[in-house]
Amino acid sequence: MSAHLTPTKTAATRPSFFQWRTLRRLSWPYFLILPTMALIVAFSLYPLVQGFYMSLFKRGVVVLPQVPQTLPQYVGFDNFIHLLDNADFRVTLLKTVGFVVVAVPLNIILSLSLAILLQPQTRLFAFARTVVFFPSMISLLIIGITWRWLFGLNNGLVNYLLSLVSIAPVPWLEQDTMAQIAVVVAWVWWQAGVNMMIFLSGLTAISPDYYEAASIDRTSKWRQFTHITLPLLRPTLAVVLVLSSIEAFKVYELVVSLTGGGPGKATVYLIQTIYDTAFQMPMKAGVAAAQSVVLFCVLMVLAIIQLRVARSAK
Amino acid sequence: MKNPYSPTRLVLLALVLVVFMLPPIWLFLSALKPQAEIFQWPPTLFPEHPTLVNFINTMSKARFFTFFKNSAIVSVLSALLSVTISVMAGYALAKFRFKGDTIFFLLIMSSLMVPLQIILIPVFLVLKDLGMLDTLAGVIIAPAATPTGVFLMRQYILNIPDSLLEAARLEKTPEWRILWRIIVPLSLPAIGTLLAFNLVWRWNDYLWPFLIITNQDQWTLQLAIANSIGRFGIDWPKLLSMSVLSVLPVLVVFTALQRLMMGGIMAGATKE
Amino acid sequence: MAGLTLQSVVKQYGAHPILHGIDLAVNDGEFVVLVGPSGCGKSTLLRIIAGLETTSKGQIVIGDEDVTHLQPGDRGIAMVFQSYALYPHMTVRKNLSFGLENLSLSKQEIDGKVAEAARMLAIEPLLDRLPKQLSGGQRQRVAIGRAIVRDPKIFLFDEPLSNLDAALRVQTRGEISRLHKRLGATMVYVTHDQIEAMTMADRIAVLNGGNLEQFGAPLELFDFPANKFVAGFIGSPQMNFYEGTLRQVEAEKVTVEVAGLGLVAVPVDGSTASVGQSVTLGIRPNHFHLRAQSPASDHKISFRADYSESVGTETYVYGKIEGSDTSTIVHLSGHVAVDENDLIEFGVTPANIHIFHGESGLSFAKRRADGSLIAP
Amino acid sequence: MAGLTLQSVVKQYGAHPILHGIDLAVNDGEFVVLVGPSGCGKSTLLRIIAGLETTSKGQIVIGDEDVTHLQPGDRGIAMVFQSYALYPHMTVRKNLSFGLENLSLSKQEIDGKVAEAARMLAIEPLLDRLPKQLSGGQRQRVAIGRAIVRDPKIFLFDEPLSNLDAALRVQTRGEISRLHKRLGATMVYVTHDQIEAMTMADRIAVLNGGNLEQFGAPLELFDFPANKFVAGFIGSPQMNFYEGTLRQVEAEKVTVEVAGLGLVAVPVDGSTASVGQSVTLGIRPNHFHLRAQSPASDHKISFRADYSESVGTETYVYGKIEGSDTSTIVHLSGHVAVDENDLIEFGVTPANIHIFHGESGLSFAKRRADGSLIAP
Amino acid sequence: AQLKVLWYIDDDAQEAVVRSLLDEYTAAHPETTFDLQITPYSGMIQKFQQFAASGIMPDVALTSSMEPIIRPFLADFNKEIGPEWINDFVKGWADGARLGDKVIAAPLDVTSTGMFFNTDAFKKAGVEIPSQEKGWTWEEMVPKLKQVAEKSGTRYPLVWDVSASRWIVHQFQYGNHIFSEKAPVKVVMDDAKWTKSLDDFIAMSKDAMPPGLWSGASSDNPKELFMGGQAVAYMSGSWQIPTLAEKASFKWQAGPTPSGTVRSSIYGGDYLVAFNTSPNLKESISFIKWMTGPKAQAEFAKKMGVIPANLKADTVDYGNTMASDAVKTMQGELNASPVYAATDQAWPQMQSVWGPMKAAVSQAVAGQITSAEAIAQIHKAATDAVEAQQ
Ligand SMILES: Nc1ncnc2c1ncn2[C@@H]1O[C@H](COP(=O)(O)OP(=O)(O)OP(=O)(O)O)[C@@H](O)[C@H]1O
Ligand SMILES: Nc1ncnc2c1ncn2[C@@H]1O[C@H](COP(=O)(O)OP(=O)(O)OP(=O)(O)O)[C@@H](O)[C@H]1O
Ligand SMILES: [Mg+2]
Ligand SMILES: [Mg+2]
Repeated sequence: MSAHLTPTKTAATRPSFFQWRTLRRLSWPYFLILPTMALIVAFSLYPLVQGFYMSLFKRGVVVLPQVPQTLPQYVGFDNFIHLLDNADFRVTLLKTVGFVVVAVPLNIILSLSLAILLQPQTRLFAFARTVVFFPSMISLLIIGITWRWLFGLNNGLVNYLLSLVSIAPVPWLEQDTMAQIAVVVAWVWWQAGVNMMIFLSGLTAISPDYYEAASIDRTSKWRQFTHITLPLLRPTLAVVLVLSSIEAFKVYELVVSLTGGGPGKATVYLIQTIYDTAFQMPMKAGVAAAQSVVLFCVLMVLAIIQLRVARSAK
Repeated sequence: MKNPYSPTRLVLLALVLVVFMLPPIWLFLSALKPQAEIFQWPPTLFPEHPTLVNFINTMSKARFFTFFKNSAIVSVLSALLSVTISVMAGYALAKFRFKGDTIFFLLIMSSLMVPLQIILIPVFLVLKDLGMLDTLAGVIIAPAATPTGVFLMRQYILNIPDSLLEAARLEKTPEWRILWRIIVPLSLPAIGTLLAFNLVWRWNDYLWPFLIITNQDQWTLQLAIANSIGRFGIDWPKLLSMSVLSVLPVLVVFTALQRLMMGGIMAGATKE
Repeated sequence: MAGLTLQSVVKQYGAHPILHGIDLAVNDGEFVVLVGPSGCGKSTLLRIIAGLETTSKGQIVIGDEDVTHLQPGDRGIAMVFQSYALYPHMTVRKNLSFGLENLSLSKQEIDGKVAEAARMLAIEPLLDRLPKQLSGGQRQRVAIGRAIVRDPKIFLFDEPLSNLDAALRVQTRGEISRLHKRLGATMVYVTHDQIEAMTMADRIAVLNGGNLEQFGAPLELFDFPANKFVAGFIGSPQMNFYEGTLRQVEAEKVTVEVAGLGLVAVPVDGSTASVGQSVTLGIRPNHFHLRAQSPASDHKISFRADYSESVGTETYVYGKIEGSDTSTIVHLSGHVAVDENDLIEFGVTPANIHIFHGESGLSFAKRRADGSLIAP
Repeated sequence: MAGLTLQSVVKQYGAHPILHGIDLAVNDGEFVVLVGPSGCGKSTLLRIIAGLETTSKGQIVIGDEDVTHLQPGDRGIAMVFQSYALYPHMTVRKNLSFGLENLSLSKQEIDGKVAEAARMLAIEPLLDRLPKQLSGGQRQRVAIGRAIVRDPKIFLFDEPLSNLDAALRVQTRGEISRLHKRLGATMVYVTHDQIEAMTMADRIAVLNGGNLEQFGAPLELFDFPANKFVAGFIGSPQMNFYEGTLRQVEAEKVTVEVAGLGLVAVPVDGSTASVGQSVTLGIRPNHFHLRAQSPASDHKISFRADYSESVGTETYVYGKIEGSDTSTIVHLSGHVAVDENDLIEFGVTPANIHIFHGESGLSFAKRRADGSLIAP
Repeated sequence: AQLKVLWYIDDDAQEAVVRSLLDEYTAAHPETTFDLQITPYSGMIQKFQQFAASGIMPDVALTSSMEPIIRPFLADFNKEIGPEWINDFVKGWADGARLGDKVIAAPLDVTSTGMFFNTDAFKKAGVEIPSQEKGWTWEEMVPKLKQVAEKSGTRYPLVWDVSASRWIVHQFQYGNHIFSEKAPVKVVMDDAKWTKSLDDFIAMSKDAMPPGLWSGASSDNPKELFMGGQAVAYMSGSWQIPTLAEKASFKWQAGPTPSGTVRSSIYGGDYLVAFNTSPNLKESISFIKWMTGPKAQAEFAKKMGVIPANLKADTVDYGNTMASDAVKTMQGELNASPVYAATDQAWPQMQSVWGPMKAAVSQAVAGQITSAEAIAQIHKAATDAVEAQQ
């Protein structure tokens, strides 16, 4: 089998523009990713880095060379240290975490239940899926205003309907906890459709064989759900968990139009605090930047946890 | 064998329909009321004196159509741009191994975690340096790169078999032709869905247009809606009718693209 | 253990009938294989037995009990799915015990049953692995194990080997057969693999378009197919068919005229036939013998070879009988060198020739070796 | 058309070597089949030839041209993928013409080439269908058509039939063979199907763990395997192996002692062997003959049957040789009734027995029918 | 040249008024045209900050507060028009336009904060509203309002715009104010007195206002409640007059606004500003001068239903006696107000106190913090603001 080998013309066979073509081939993926990277760097990462840099200064949003008192003063990590002993910020951070911790699981439970409820492939259920998805298509401003109106203590439709069955008006937006609940309700209502869709695709990806095997084994519906559906849905759950947690941490427009942060400051969450600190207080932009750094770190940690979870689920 | 119409299911279904339909319907019906009735006590669910006057007032302003047109231009072009670059980036991340690919991916995903509200001024300065202020181009281009879009496209394109690309390369197909003739048509379900998503996102977006646009000729609908909340009060008839009018096109687009949604992309989204 | 009886089981999806009234009586401890072309309703039938689908009409009796309206879990059956349907997130041990935990058994009893099944299938070292850490054959055994632990009256298998590669298939086939012997359980097994059906079955049920075509021992189906469908379906390569006309009918013999073959006299029961009637004549590829080795009583055939394939131990020759247009496959044992356009002379023993009614496709009855007549 | 030469091709992924220096010279117009166990590097080798992977070392020469550093599209190669890789969104016609449109051909030329390929493969009526509207076999033909239109110097096939069902496989196998004859093109074909390899190849290359074990004509591999690996790999069911010790060595004959078989004298070249050395003795399942039918010169063997499988035309008997612990498979033609624990007497012709060096696994050389010695 | 004019509006009618005035100016001065840019009011601060950060300013802008951040860009009218000109304007509002020895804004219109009453409801209940001269105190008024509400079947006695500047009037009326009336600016709050008044306010909100109205999250809209005939009295300001005149389906009147220890309203309104970055500064100044001149002022005030800022403006006939009377009453409230009703809000430092003030008050009403804490927060915001400006 050591057959004769044909003599080869190694040198002559390389095309003269070999280098150029190789270069072009190698640069192709970079070319593909360039537009996205350029936009993301320009409108997200570069401003973010600037924001990080701002967090080291005592300064306002705007620096005017012609006005000496607007010039930034370098303060090192003072802004961060201040955050630590700023009770207001701590409270806001805790409240935001609280919002996420309550709203996200609720959202997941609701959207998963909806996905299971609306799974059948008939026209009626398809219509219902569209209805559930519909809120996600409306701008948050309108959603907030509508819910605010529905929840009105004295003029809201909800309380009016309750009054018809002689239930005393509920102070949906006038009492701290109730308002926080109202924000959660509106947020969950708005997000449920999107997550339901993701869950639906996750559910349909689970082979019916498992359920049939389980039903032959006499497994109850509930046990099928806890022992088969949930574990097999884990990758989907991880995605939904992280995406909606990030979304929840960033809650802003909805709150502004629904409660305006009230009653008092009961529903002021992180982004609103950052925004108000930066834009409404003099010389506090550095502090606001420090707050955003904290927010970014929290979200980053979340995302990393997600990667871990998703990887271990593989 | 399983009957989807069991009584419990139907009851739950009815509940779901009420909960999810009531607020939009309330919004819609209120828009049909004359101003005095909007805040009447006790409230009426169905208008006692239904009228289209709110809509007529809103639409009779020539400006409204300008805003509508601007919104349409912005959302369509921006969505197209966004989908285009998402497909490109998603393709690169799904099917090529190159130096820095993971870093690029992480950078793109990390921008998901940067709320625009906290970087407004730096972004504004970038926009200014690029000469995008007060132009629709700015509203179209600036928000076009979406990490979600890149992520969805990447997940979807991952499922396209490598062998198709290899077959094409064996046939000496130029790379751009592979992208245009193979990747794009095969990702159509994902592209359709992403397009629908982007249309909705851009259509409903307030912050970007607000940041970029001052000139009223370039306003989008959302700016106009926000503007009906004035210094001393809300112009309710205008707000309601504009809201309803702004939701309608979204509903139409979505219904049209819904078939694509259900099948394609979501599967891609979760296949980790 | 228990037998299984299906009584005129009908299934339709909407207005579309899938099974047209299947009657089938499986004996206690019997290994029955269901075969049939794709879409004929094999899986549906199995799923009806399991209770995963409801019947539209008819009854299912297991042992003495009418289970037609029982839930799957209450029928005392176990099913091995084509995809195995092992729970991917549970260890092998958990997979085996999961079903048992639904019965009110003590932890000890469960462990005992799992250990026993694992020992029987030699999967003890795998008990703490996840399904994805197993090879195809090992998964197969776990799937069977999951069925065994439940001590079912009846095992159902839906193409359990079709995911395995050829070598593993042969091996696992043997294992299932031995398991059947050891457990003595009633088993119903769906496959579309000829060899599986022939080697494993006590009896084979041939389904076609929702009808039961024949139900009998493997060699009976091979030697005495009830009709043209079964004849064509059982045996690989397929039986060669030739259209012909009945020229002469006697009680024990009929004579058929076929293009290329001339007049062929075949020893079958001619009582249902009439002269002039069109019939189909069938010869299995392995019933062609080289003329040199065939007895003089054989019917003589001249064959024009097209090409051949040789696998060392056997040779397939493709071509046509001279004077006929029908493609013919001949299967010879050993390596035989054949070139394109070679003319080969074969002999076929008349007793090996099958005749079918042209219209109904029913077989003309043959006699068994013991002289009894086989009614189609 | 052109030959293909691989010169000490090495491939490693990272530090992990996959191919250890493959030398292979394929003649112009030859049909070469690559076989080997899963993961041995068949696909990798094919993809290296196609240019879809780079070599770590070594050269690839097509015709007279070193193509090692050329892009896939520039090598003049066509590849048929296991999955066919038909563009699912294009009609068959478009699939065929897509690659041609990259060359600067006129519309007419393209249409002509497509029409010709379609005619050759009899897929003309399918030209306007989408791949999903085709059956498996039709898709296969379109995939081949896509290769043909480009008039490549070399065709590469990566397990092209493994997705088809058995019947279609047989048919398509024949079609590819005939196509090869008609086009006279050089073809390299990867499969793990024995029968495909044996029936289609001019020469077979057996790969194992990244090494080329043997490269030769099918029957040569079958009759004169170079080593124990090839002997075991080629032929189905697998050759039976027995451990033994060399007791006597002559120039043209050696005698081996094997448990259960006693002393076996085998006519092979003993020049490289020494008495007392451990060897492996191999007998193919089909080389056992019922004693009644075997000549007196055969080596006599008593066999205890375990169980048997009969497929109508042939019978496999599983069991052990009396006095030996090694499982043995015997392949008999025709239907033979065997019961558990039956004792069967077989004879094996000494010339059909293979002997391998215990350590290296290399074959003891045999003589061909013409008397020439086969060097392993 | 074309001037870029940044404006905010409350409804479409106002936009039309502005446009017609601009057109009028262009008709008279053909070389000057306008590019009117409307911005949602809630976004004005952010817009100005963007502009300041990037240095691109419009030529002319409407503002109610002259955000500190834009002040460095504002043209000095003293330099452009001369120091006398500003004396033509309502003093309390004109003082707000001064920054040191500069005048950085031109008063456009003045608003006054005060009380509206549903006179139909009073009539129905048979309760008299005292005359403007006589007036009444909070302690006198609230029980009357409740009585009217009860007798006339009106849902609420009192509604009150949820706004810091409407709230602080109540403090003003008890002599409380934040900043010194004269430079240098100092915080002069007497926290104990402030707290006492805040307590009174909270009690009143519980007693007479719709539940939850002032806790800051209420969806209830005081204006809509009053317009819908659901409230007897409405604490708001003169800018409501045109809408009331046009749309109210009942008889109403402005004032008398109740007093505490003193009578007070608060100066409010809008300014026009020009930017020294503008290449068309001269044209911009001429336009502003015209716009705030007697003739345009009268026209603007009439159409917008506001009080002219220019003292020389002709008497405005609002075309409706109820409206004309109301404007007069509201103007009277301003005239009767103490000096700090003008100065407090005129200090630039006040701009960063409004936000914390509203939050603190609504938190106090919501019971999240005590009144004393709320006042301390306001005090701190004021002190911080003073420091930040140094
Ligand atoms: N849920 C269903 N609704 C309508 N028709 C169905 C349904 N399930 C199966 N069928 C139809 O019933 C027929 C029998 O299906 P079945 O799965 O039993 O075939 P099979 O014999 O198992 O085929 P295969 O060998 O391909 O598995 C097919 O024609 C199929 O299309
Ligand atoms: N991209 C890769 N990175 C690392 N190892 C690889 C890669 N691709 C293949 N391998 C390894 O190379 C070896 C040869 O793979 P190859 O696909 O060539 O096997 P094969 O002979 O075609 O097997 P099969 O018959 O299963 O298709 C395998 O062990 C495989 O794990
Ligand atoms: Mg089936
Ligand atoms: Mg391979």
